[in-house]
Amino acid sequence: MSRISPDVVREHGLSEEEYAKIEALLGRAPNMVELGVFSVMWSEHCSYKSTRAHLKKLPTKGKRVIHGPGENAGVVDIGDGDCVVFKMESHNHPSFIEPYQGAATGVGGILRDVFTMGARPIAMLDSLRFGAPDHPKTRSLVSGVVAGIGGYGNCMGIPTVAGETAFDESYNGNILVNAMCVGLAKKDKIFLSAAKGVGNPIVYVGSKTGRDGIHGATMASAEFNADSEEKRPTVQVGDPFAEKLVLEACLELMESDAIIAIQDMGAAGLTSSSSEMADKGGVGAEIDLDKVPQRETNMTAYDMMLSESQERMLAVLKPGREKEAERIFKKWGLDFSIIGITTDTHRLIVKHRNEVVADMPVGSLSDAAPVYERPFVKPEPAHEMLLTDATRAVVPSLLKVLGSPDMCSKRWIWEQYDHSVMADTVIGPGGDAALVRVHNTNKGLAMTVDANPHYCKADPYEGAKQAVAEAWRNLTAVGAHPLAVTDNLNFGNPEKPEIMGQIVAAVDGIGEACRFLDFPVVSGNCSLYNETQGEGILPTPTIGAVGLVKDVTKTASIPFKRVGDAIFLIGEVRCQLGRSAYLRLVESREAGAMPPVDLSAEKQNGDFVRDLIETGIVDTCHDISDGGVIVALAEMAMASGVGAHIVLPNGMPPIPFLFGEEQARYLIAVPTEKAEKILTDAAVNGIFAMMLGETGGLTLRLDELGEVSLESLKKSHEAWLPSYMAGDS
Amino acid sequence: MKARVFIRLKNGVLDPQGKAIGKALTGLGFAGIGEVRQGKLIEIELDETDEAAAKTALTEMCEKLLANTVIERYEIELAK
Amino acid sequence: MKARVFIRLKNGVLDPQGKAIGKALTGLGFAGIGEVRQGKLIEIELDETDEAAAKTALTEMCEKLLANTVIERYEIELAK
Amino acid sequence: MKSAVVIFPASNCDRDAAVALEQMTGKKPHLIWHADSDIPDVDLIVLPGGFSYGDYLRCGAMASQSPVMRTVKERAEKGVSVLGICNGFQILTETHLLPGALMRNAGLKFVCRPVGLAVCEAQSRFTRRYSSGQTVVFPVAHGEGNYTADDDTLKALEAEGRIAFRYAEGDNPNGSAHDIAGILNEKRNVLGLMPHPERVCDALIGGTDGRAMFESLIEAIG
Ligand SMILES: Nc1ncnc2c1ncn2[C@@H]1O[C@H](COP(=O)(O)OP(=O)(O)O)[C@@H](O)[C@H]1O
Ligand SMILES: [Mg+2]
Repeated sequence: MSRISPDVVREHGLSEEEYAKIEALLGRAPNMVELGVFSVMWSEHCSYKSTRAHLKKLPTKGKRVIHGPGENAGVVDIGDGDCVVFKMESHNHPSFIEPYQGAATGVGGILRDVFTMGARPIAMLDSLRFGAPDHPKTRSLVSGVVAGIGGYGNCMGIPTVAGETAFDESYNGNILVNAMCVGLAKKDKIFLSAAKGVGNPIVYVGSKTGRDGIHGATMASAEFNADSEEKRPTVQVGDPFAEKLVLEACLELMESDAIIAIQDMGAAGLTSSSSEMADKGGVGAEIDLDKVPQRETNMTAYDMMLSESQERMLAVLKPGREKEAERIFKKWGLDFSIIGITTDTHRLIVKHRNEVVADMPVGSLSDAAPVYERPFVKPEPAHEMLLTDATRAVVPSLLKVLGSPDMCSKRWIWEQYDHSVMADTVIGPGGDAALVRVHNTNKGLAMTVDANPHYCKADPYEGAKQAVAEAWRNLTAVGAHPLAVTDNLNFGNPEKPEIMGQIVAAVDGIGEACRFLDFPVVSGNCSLYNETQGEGILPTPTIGAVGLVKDVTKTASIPFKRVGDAIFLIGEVRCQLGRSAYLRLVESREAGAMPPVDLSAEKQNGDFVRDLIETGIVDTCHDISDGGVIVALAEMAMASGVGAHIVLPNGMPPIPFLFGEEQARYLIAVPTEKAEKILTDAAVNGIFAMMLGETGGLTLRLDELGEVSLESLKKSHEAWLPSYMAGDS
Repeated sequence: MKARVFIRLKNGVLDPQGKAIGKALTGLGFAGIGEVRQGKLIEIELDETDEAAAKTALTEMCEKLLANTVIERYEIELAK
Repeated sequence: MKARVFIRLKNGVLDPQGKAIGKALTGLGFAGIGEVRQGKLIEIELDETDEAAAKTALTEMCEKLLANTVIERYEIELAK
Repeated sequence: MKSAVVIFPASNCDRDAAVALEQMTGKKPHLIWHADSDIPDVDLIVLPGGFSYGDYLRCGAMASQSPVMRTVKERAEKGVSVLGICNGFQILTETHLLPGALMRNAGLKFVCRPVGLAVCEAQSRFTRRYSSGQTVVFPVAHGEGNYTADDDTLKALEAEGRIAFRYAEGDNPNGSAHDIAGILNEKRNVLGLMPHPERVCDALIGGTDGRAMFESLIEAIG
């Protein structure tokens, strides 16, 4: 066997100290297979070595939480014996290298995380960040990523119901593709990954193993440099057809009680699934690689242990149930093979061609993985409140903001996603949160993904808090009770103290907001080293969240429903423009403090609005986020084809009033006879409410500040993306 | 001049379409079907009359647009 | 034996994909691009060793599954 | 009316179709696995939407060869009603129960959105509860719905009143010839259409314009 040189260790992304630790754990030098296994299991992607210490600070418990982080996905009780199962995951690096397949396999991976738990996936969401529109790669990345997400999700028959899409040059060489999956399971039918018990068969199901994506996990943990395009590792290709069969077969087998533990083969495939299952179950595992269904000839043990071939699952069955399981997988035309057994040795023993090719204590791969308290510097946020009395004309500024790459309609994207399959989508893309009915019931699940990296750049702590608050607000705006959160922490190189400082601040910010709002984090993912040639991306902690609607007939949505409704602003006006979309897109500057996040105002205003929706008083609601009051109003008008007439309160400076992005705010519209009640209820509850005007006409009319037709609003809102993608701009 | 460009998945890259076609053929009762791979055939009419120049242009087209060289390889054939 | 099956759209059937490729090539600055058509290339490994028998089998595969003869025509090539 | 929904590997609107059928007829449809060649005695067979066999090779091509389709063909020839929605329509053309073919959308992209449809033929068991010329809204969700046929076929479809639905003017999402969204066979007992009537049987999730199709069938068949 070839000796392991320091070069080989380095190529595996392991430091000298880490290598020494491996030798100590094994009591000898590792062989190549073992080195490969350690390198993926100890990669940032699998071990969370830079973030583990900080992630511990997040609140993960709550009345309704059944399983928090640590399982394949979070599980939250929604009553009546049902639970919602969800998680978000990134596929940033693979999507940059091969956008279609990278994004598609990202969707495939997160779907498996959810159905592994016994849940039927019911919705997908996607959070996308691309480079500057004029960067030569951007257009083809957008087109490939969107086609890939649609290609996989559409084939699976799972509606993609919401998402977000933005552009910034910091993502030029490092796009972000985060996908979230939401599933439904029965509370008494949740499947976990702990392989408890000795002597139980370990079975491999799904597609065959090839040499796909070997070292994908280590790649996801390494910075890109100019020649990574040359050293392209074999890209994984997704097969959604196979995945659909795996999904149906797994759910069919899960109807029985044959499964002890089950886990998908994601990053570091067979290695991580077998060792994690054994470790969690407190047992050992013995695996015979000759039994692994193989797609290619002459695969080595190293290849098989590190392959990231898609659409594969590993399960531990109760002894004697193999035939029953095999029958189901064969019916669906899938490979099924008993490849090993659980043991009492607490070791992962791998055999190939009658030889032991790896023998490691299972704990050494996970618990003993290194944890780093990386040095960090605390970010210094800007504190200056920007109260600029911008005096630009309102209408041209509004058209500019609405027509910008970040704020324009993303219809071109979501029309490529089947968002109505499964026939339960009550609110699809275009809403504040999507709303999906719980099949065969009157309940609904609201869901959203949110991040504002421009805020986070100004202030990672407040910015991350804001993302949680906005997600909470988006759920509330459709009348949902926010349940829990999943997060995806996308950052640069954690070995740089400034970046580590962003990570620490963001985790603290998320923690504070989630604690205050009783909005526990039940799953998540970290994607670090998002850097190209030393330049990191904007800090992008992305929040995915789910809420519960008790009665899907009592919700609110963005479009105005009637002519003559009174429009109210709920929440305070501070007229500050710091870090606003207006400043960035109209005045081309990013300055000042981001709008502060007052969590108690957030909660108070949100509870007030939700109550109005639940009692059926309000059916039209939009939260106010980037772009401020005027953009929210324009979106409500465009969505309905009903205009509005707005009168600014006396003395308000127009631009800061209309474009300021103060948090904790909503716009609602109600028939005039209910207007009085809104004002008195608000006063009683100590909530700031202001009547802005009324719905009607085919324009947005602001008296002396100008008037603009819905048609021109729509034109500028809808035009940019299709014309950009057609290559016209 | 007329050119044919064949685009195939690189060896070792999973070809779900080919796999499914192979299974279907076997299912239809055809015996002895081994591996099946599906690729693309792109036929291009060119004004260019010089073979060498055409080949250079076609290679560039493949690299830039027609093939995704991360997972695909291409082959160019000029019609005589 | 190895066989290549080419599947092309019949003449007269509109090929939006080919058109889009042609447009994109011209957009990339390639001059003198005429008509572009996209078809499929299916490569099949067969146990069969007799050429005539292979051809018969392949023709049947095309008629039954590989080509939709309403819009497509096929061509079979056996590797020597 | 007794009905059946066929499930191919990677069908994904089978449940949607079954839910709509049960809601409209009060009876659960039979669910038929593609590998079974036996279908119980039913009045309506639905081929649902989805991506049978991953839509690999050509949409509907592999499904058209499955054992169950032989039976569907026999039943169709005997006059049993067959409704193919989206992927089901593609399977029906691949099986030659309906003429023509469905090609890649002219825009080369998958498209999911509500589209306006004109009911062109209200004289069929699938459409009698609509009125001729009425405009309805169904969602489409497909990548290959671009209907193509030779001129003679198109002429025959027009002349024989077999174009059941056309995309409303200016709303053709895929480039279909003659704006065709759905067609009938000669005997008018087989309908294939790209838009999804089963997704518009419930006001809460997008409208109720699809209900009349099921009501038509119930009225015609009993
Ligand atoms: N990539 C995408 N996929 C699906 N839906 C998207 C995508 N990008 C944007 N959307 C939809 O467009 C709408 C506007 O997005 P956004 O401005 O981010 O909403 P909000 O400000 O309420 O968070 C939302 O309904 C969102 O779901
Ligand atoms: Mg919102």
